[in-house]
Amino acid sequence: MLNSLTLLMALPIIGSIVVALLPKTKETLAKQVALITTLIVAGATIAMAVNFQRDNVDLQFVEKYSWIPTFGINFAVGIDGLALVLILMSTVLAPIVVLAGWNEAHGGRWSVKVFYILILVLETMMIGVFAATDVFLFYVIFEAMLIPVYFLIGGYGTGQRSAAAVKFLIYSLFGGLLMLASIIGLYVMSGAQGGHTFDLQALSQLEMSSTTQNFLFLGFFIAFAIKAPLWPLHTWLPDAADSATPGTSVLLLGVLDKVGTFGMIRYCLTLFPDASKTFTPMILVLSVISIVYGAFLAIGQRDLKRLIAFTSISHFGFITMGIFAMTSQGQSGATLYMFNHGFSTAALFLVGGWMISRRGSSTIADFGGLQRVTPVMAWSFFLAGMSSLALPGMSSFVSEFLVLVGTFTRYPVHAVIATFGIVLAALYILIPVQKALHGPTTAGNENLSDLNLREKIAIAPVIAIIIALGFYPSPLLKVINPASAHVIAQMGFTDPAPTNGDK
Amino acid sequence: MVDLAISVGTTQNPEAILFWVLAPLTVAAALGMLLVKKAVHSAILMASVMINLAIFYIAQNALFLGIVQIVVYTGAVMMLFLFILMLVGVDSSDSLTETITGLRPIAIVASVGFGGLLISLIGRATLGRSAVGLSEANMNGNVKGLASLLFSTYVWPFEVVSALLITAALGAMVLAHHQRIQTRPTQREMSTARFRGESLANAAGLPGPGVYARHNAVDVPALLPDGTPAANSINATLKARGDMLTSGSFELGKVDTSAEEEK
Amino acid sequence: MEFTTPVLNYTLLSPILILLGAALITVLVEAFVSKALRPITQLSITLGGLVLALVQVWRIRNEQSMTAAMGSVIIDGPAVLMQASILIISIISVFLIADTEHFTALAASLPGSDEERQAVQSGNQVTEVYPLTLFAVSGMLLFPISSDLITLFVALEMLSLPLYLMAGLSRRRRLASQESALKYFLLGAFSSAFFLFGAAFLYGYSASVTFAGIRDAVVGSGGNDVFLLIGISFLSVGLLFKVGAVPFHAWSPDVYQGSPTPVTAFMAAATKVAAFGAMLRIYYTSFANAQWSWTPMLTVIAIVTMVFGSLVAIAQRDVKRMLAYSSIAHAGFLLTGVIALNKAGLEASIFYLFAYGIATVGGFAIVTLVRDAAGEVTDLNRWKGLGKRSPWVATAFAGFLLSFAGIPLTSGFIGKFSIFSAAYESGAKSVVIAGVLSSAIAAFFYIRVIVLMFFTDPVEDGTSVEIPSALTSLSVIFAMVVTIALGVFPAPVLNLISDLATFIR
Amino acid sequence: MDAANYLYLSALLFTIGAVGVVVRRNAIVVFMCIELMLNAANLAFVTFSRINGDLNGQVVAFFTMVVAACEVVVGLAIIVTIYRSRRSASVDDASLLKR
Amino acid sequence: MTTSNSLVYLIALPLLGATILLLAGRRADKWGHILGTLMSASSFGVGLYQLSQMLGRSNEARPVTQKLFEWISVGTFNVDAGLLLDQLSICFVLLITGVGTLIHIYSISYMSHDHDRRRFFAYLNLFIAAMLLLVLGNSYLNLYVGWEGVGLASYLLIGFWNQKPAYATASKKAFVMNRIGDMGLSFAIMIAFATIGTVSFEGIKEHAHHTSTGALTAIGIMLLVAATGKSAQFPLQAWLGDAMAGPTPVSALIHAATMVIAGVYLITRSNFIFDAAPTAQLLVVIVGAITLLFGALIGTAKDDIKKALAASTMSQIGYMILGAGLGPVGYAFAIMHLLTHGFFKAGMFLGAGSVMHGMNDEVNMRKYGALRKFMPITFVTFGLGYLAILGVPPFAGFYSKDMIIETAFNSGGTKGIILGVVTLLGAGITAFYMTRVMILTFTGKSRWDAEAHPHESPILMWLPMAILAVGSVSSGFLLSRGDALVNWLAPLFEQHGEHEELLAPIVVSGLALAMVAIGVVVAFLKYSRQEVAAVAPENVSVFTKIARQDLMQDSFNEAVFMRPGQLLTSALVKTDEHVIDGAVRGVAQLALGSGSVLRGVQSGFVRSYAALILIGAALLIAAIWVVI
Repeated sequence: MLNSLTLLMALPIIGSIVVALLPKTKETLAKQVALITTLIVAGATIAMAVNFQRDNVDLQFVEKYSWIPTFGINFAVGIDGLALVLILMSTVLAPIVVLAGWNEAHGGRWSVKVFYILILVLETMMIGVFAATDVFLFYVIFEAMLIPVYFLIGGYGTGQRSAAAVKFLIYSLFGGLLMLASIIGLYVMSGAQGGHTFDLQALSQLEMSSTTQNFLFLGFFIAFAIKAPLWPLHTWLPDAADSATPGTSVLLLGVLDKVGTFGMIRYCLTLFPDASKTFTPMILVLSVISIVYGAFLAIGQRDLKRLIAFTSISHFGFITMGIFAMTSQGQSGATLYMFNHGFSTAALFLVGGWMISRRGSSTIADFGGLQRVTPVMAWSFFLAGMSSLALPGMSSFVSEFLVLVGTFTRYPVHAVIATFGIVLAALYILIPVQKALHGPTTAGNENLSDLNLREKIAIAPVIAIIIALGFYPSPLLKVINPASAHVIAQMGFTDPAPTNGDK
Repeated sequence: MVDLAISVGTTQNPEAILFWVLAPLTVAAALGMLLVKKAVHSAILMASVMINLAIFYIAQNALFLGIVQIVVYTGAVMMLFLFILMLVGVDSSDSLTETITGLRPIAIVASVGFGGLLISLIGRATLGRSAVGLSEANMNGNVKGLASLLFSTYVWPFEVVSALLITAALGAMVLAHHQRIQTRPTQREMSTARFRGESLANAAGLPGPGVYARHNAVDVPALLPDGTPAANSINATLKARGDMLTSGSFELGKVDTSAEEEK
Repeated sequence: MEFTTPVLNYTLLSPILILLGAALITVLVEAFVSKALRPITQLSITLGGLVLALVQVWRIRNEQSMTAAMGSVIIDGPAVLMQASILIISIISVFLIADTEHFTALAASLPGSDEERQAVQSGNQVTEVYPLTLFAVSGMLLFPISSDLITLFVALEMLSLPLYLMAGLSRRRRLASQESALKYFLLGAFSSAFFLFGAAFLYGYSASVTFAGIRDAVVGSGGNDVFLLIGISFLSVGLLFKVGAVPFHAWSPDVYQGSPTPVTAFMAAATKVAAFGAMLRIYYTSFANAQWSWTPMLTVIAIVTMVFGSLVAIAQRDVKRMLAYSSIAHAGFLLTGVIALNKAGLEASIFYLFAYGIATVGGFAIVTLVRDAAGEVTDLNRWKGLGKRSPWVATAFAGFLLSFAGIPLTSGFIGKFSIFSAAYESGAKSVVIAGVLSSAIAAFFYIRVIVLMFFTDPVEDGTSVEIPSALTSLSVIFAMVVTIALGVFPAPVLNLISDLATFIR
Repeated sequence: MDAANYLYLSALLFTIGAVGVVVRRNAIVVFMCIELMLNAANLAFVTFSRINGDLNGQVVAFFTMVVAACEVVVGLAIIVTIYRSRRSASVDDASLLKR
Repeated sequence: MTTSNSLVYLIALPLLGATILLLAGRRADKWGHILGTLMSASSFGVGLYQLSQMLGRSNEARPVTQKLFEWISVGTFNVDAGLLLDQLSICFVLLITGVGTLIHIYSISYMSHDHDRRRFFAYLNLFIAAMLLLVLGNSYLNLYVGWEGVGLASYLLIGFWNQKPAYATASKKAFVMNRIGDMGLSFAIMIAFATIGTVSFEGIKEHAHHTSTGALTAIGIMLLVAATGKSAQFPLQAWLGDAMAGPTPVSALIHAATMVIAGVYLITRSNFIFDAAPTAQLLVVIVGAITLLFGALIGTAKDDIKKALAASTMSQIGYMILGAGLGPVGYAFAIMHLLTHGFFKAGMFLGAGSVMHGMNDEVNMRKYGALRKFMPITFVTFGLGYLAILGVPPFAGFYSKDMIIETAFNSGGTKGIILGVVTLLGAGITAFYMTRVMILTFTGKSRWDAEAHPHESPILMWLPMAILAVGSVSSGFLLSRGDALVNWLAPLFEQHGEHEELLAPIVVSGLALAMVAIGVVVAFLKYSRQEVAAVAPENVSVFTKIARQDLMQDSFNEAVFMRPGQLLTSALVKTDEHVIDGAVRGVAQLALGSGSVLRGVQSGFVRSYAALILIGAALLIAAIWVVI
């Protein structure tokens, strides 16, 4: 049985080397190799998930190799429930993205081969970034991930792709550099308190003055808030999503941005519990603003891709709010939300991408009456939309509701305002649904073809997962709960007891 | 200030007089360097500053340096400067109006600030030890003292300086030496070139100094005292070949002087 | 005063002596070997000398902690590391210098004259660059190991003079090249006057010209510190000029742009190592106890330097100028290593210098490859679409740029990380913050170039990429390998540095 | 007689030299001003040598002269070269490279 | 409490039907409608079986539960996917599946010409499943799933013909307004969890008595908000009229008989909360009272037969809500009216559908007239429903509505009088507009368009109408005989003390009948004696105009919510582009700009470089000067 995270990380790299060795003309073969590799990785991850001990809050599958001993840096990996769920999401999404975007690489700046090399390299980093337990290793991957994405957007995107890629990169680098400053601070402090180390566990034991803690926290948090993205650091996302190919967008919003929220839990909360408490009010306000603001902006978009991007901003607001609500429901809900958002955004982007590539336009107004012309595609989009607006029975409902409930028990006002987001969600989904799928079939849409078998195969598991987890999220929650409870307990919080209205 | 005050025994008063006479002169010469238009005047003023400095060195028990200053600096280096000035054009004069906007006020403020602050700082310095004077160090003579330092303690930099000198020589050569690109033509080749060339105008070379003539060519007849060409002054072969020029254009009064005026 | 017979300890000086010997041989070659044979002879001797010197440096690495040449130089761990770095950088720079396309055929000829044309046609070469390089390298080797002001000054001039000359030897745009030589020379001489004036005051303050003597005076001086501070300030002007720190940086963009690109590579990389080596030594040993006085000064200069360099680089349109400003910014980052004043800072600085130097040579090597009929093309607008036309060259350049930007998995990142953490450790948090922010600004223009190369369509204007000569390829590949290797597995080098990097005082 | 006076003089000459570099346009004059600065430094060395009572300062001054001589050679060679190319020895004319 | 394993089939069968029909696609076109109907019918069968089981048990043992699986469990938030079938829910189950099955049958014929009939049946099955989940869920969160599920089904069905933009808009409007209500339900659940620590009916009921009134009031009000959304009550009523865009069977099933009464179910189900929260209860009553008048008034002005019926539905549900708001004494009557209303209103909607079927889908009553002769069965079944809604004895409405009016009068004090008057007034207006519908549709002269060829509907359509008509006639009598329903439901509600009777039942009935008579007469005078214009006259009173526009509800929403919302949206879009992204770009521009400015330092003149060095040195000296 394959139970090594390092091996898991190595698999896509091996795949990418194979792809690299193929001749340029064998495009289909490159695609097939990429698909098979990602499928193997997904299978291996599922196998690991099966072997994961759910009730054990310690890190599992721990591996540690000395990397740069001078600085006390190790190649250290290990996962808890939180990381497992996110790795699972990433590796399951990867083959779907490859299959769904079978022809995405054509029309790019470079050959098809390069596209798949980038995707596979990115997959390795996606696993690594969630698995890293060494802060330095995390940072390295966190930053290095930008490069393949940058080339994926800039090389294979559409429209203002290079500008969007640059914006994305600069934004992220800026955040990353602030985080670097904080990491340096941690490193130096660890040196003063018993030897340089980047071990997450050891760093979380550091004694820090509250001022120091606040500053270091901000370094991390801003980086993650850019990544997540939290209002008002979000403006790179719509541009990036607008320009990227659908598959890239899925990986970008579905996986990469999760690094931000994942980082908030894994790094901000663990390393700086006191500072996290200090900044919680501010962060919650920003989250609520993100939720409402993202929703309003989504409503106001004319472009399908931008719309989806703004819905994600709203959703990330929920996730952040859940994380900082400091209740087990909020925490578990947020983690589950990360997973679910991955799939619902994937569904939206992939189907949206197919619609756009068929129609040749991403302006919502250019579509019309697709339900009559391409029923399967329309249904897929509709279901994806329903998932996005957190319809009960869809997976995102469970997570969104958990976040709201969890937040409400401690911060009722925030939760109440955030709940208004669900009305706005109905609007931002139903408006494009109406414009694109309903109404008479408008000119230019009459001859669109419906999803082909490949596309159906790609989208089916996504929708299946969305619905299945909507009704039966327990398997995931059982993995997430111990990890969330652990975080909450580490922070010194307990869930608020029922007040009985203080009677 | 107090700490810096040193007594150098009997020479105190003469040195003071020397200083107060020469220092203003030095400063004036230095300022003059800045203010005179002609570069060559600057150079002269520079030389005078250097000589003054040499005197100060000697006054401060640095006899060897004083001599070297005059021999090497004033003698060699300044001569090099003058030499280059000659090369570049001894007449060349600088306009002292400033052309770079804003530079002059900046320069004045910066330099006044710089100099003023520096001098006032020196004034505020204390050394924490009394000045020693060189009488002990120069016990065996200034030159000997220097030599023993130079050839023992500082022998390594002294050796290395030789590399510097080679560099300088090499550099001057790289930039100034016109290497011969083609092999030097032999006498035979030069001669062939003279006569087989397109024109024979220069075949005989230019007329010697003091000769009133613009051509000294074998194909131009000589002029008789009355100004008429002497036909038999031309080689008969040339005449036969038809290479002879008519001498009419060389007669007096018809000389084209435009080339002369151009100079 | 009794005359003591000097003991020079030639083993420790051998790297420099080998180079000086090689230099003398090359000078003789100039005189006695036929023109046709000169280039290859000179190249062999130069490379041979450099490699031999490198071997010698390696051999004396464990004979460290010794002074040599009557105390004029100190050979300790950092000295060995700096010398090795300089030699490695020099070797790959010489690979570039070997490409005759960059140097004027006849320096004495007037630009555009018949003489020049003839010289070009006859295949004449200024092979004098080899001895000049060797002299410069020996000066650079001497600079960071000097332990008294005299040797330091001599070394400073020894490394500068050949560079002044080499700056003016460009084959194309000779007027600009000569101008850069003039500027470099005038400003260099100007700054060395400051250096010397500072040295005078240090001598006045400490009654000694040795670093040890100055250090003793700093530790236990009776008077006030006026002379010390004047000395430190003016000496710093000279040193900061060499490293290109604001406001003493102004020469570097012009000189980098005007010089023949191999020379630019050589001086950008090697001079920085040498100058910072000397700076580190003098600040870490002599001035360490007067830290209070110079830390604020250097902090301000470091911050201004990084921010200025990064900001102005954004506005550049010429790749060499951009790299020049980037090197100014890097000087700022490197200054944080001086400010750190701890062992970590020293180690980090050495690592950074080496990593940066190698990447710089690599970067300029790429610049030499992008040409049109009139020579190198340095206008960034004409680099558009390079990634399309020559993906490997563009990728390599992107790699060097990413290293400059400090992206993880490149040597630049490890360097930045280690140098900032050292500075943070010493409490210089403001520098770290400024460093991080200006890194973000800097990232902007590195990325812009990458965008230009990869995401912009090529303009058909005859710009092409020269098929690199074997030597140029070698230096690019070497630089790339080192840049990546130091980014991914820096441990061996870091360990070596950590073992060796302690100044003896 | 106060040795400090020499230092004042030295500082003054150094400043004048520095100003000369900034205000004069003829490259040779500029270079002479730099020489003036070096001489000022030498004066300081000699003075300090006297104050400190050892000859090291004088040795430095001696080295300075040698080095300055080398520098003059190189410098003047460069100036001559540029003069030949441009027929001008003004440093302001050499401003192709900027911004 | 009894457990059972078979409850899930109630939901699973129609859900299975929906899934099969949706996934099978066109392949199922041939038999899809049959499968759908069968699934609904078998669910009805399961319901009947459950009823028979329930009847066989004692009061206490009648509620049946089934835990399916652990749904969400985080910390103390534990929600099982669990079902609860008790005396209350069985009423709904039978109504939903029963009426639902009839409407399936009706639709087989009604939709026979529609290309997408299979899809229609899939939606219907989906709706049945969701609605059953709504009434069977054993916790508010389970209910919420059904609650939104019916919203989705309603959205799909209203927009079944969404190729018409107006219909698509109507469906969207319904969904969004429902979501506003759903938000209330979310709040209620959150408050319940925060204060009581559980969201199951059982748990909350257990803890309700030691929970503060404030908390319960808050929960109650939020539940009311939810109810107003789903049941089209004031102020979230505006969607119902537009929802008539859906095929008529949909209107009958969802927007008359079942979904819209979910609000009544919710309030009744939450009796333990409302009983302990008088303020919330009062609000319920007020909402009900306002809506019943509101709906009735709108009904008087509508010329679209379905919209008139929809307004009537709104009004009737107002009665139910009002009844439910009256506390324990009113719950049973509310449920009774709900059931009877389910019969007669569904019947009338189907009748309307039948009329439209015969009239080329014409909905304007002004273009009907004299249809009695052409559609006798429809006329009879519709007429019976008409009599039932009017509350003419002994038809169903008489029993249920009069009980509510009576209870209203008897609720005590001024409140009682006001409510009584309102309900009476409502009854009168109801009589007026229903009579108007009857007259315009079935009597008088024909005002058809030329191409209309009215004919009676096929048996598959009229049979369900007939069955419902039977229900309209008899259900009231059956349910109230010996207080059958009241006693059946009694174990679920807190028992209440006797109220003083303000008016005797017979007086109330008399008053009600009088009001009805007045309404009928007025309508008769107005529409039967005069010629009815085929085109709605424009020179009508302001009041009529307002009523035609649904009492300005859309204008109000537009002015207060939509316009400002749109303005806010576009303002935010601009803000994002110019202010937030502008700031980001500004920073980039600043860097670029300062770079260009600082470039100026590099003037190219060596002297200025030297000056720079000199300045730098001067600054250093100055710094020393300051330090020393």
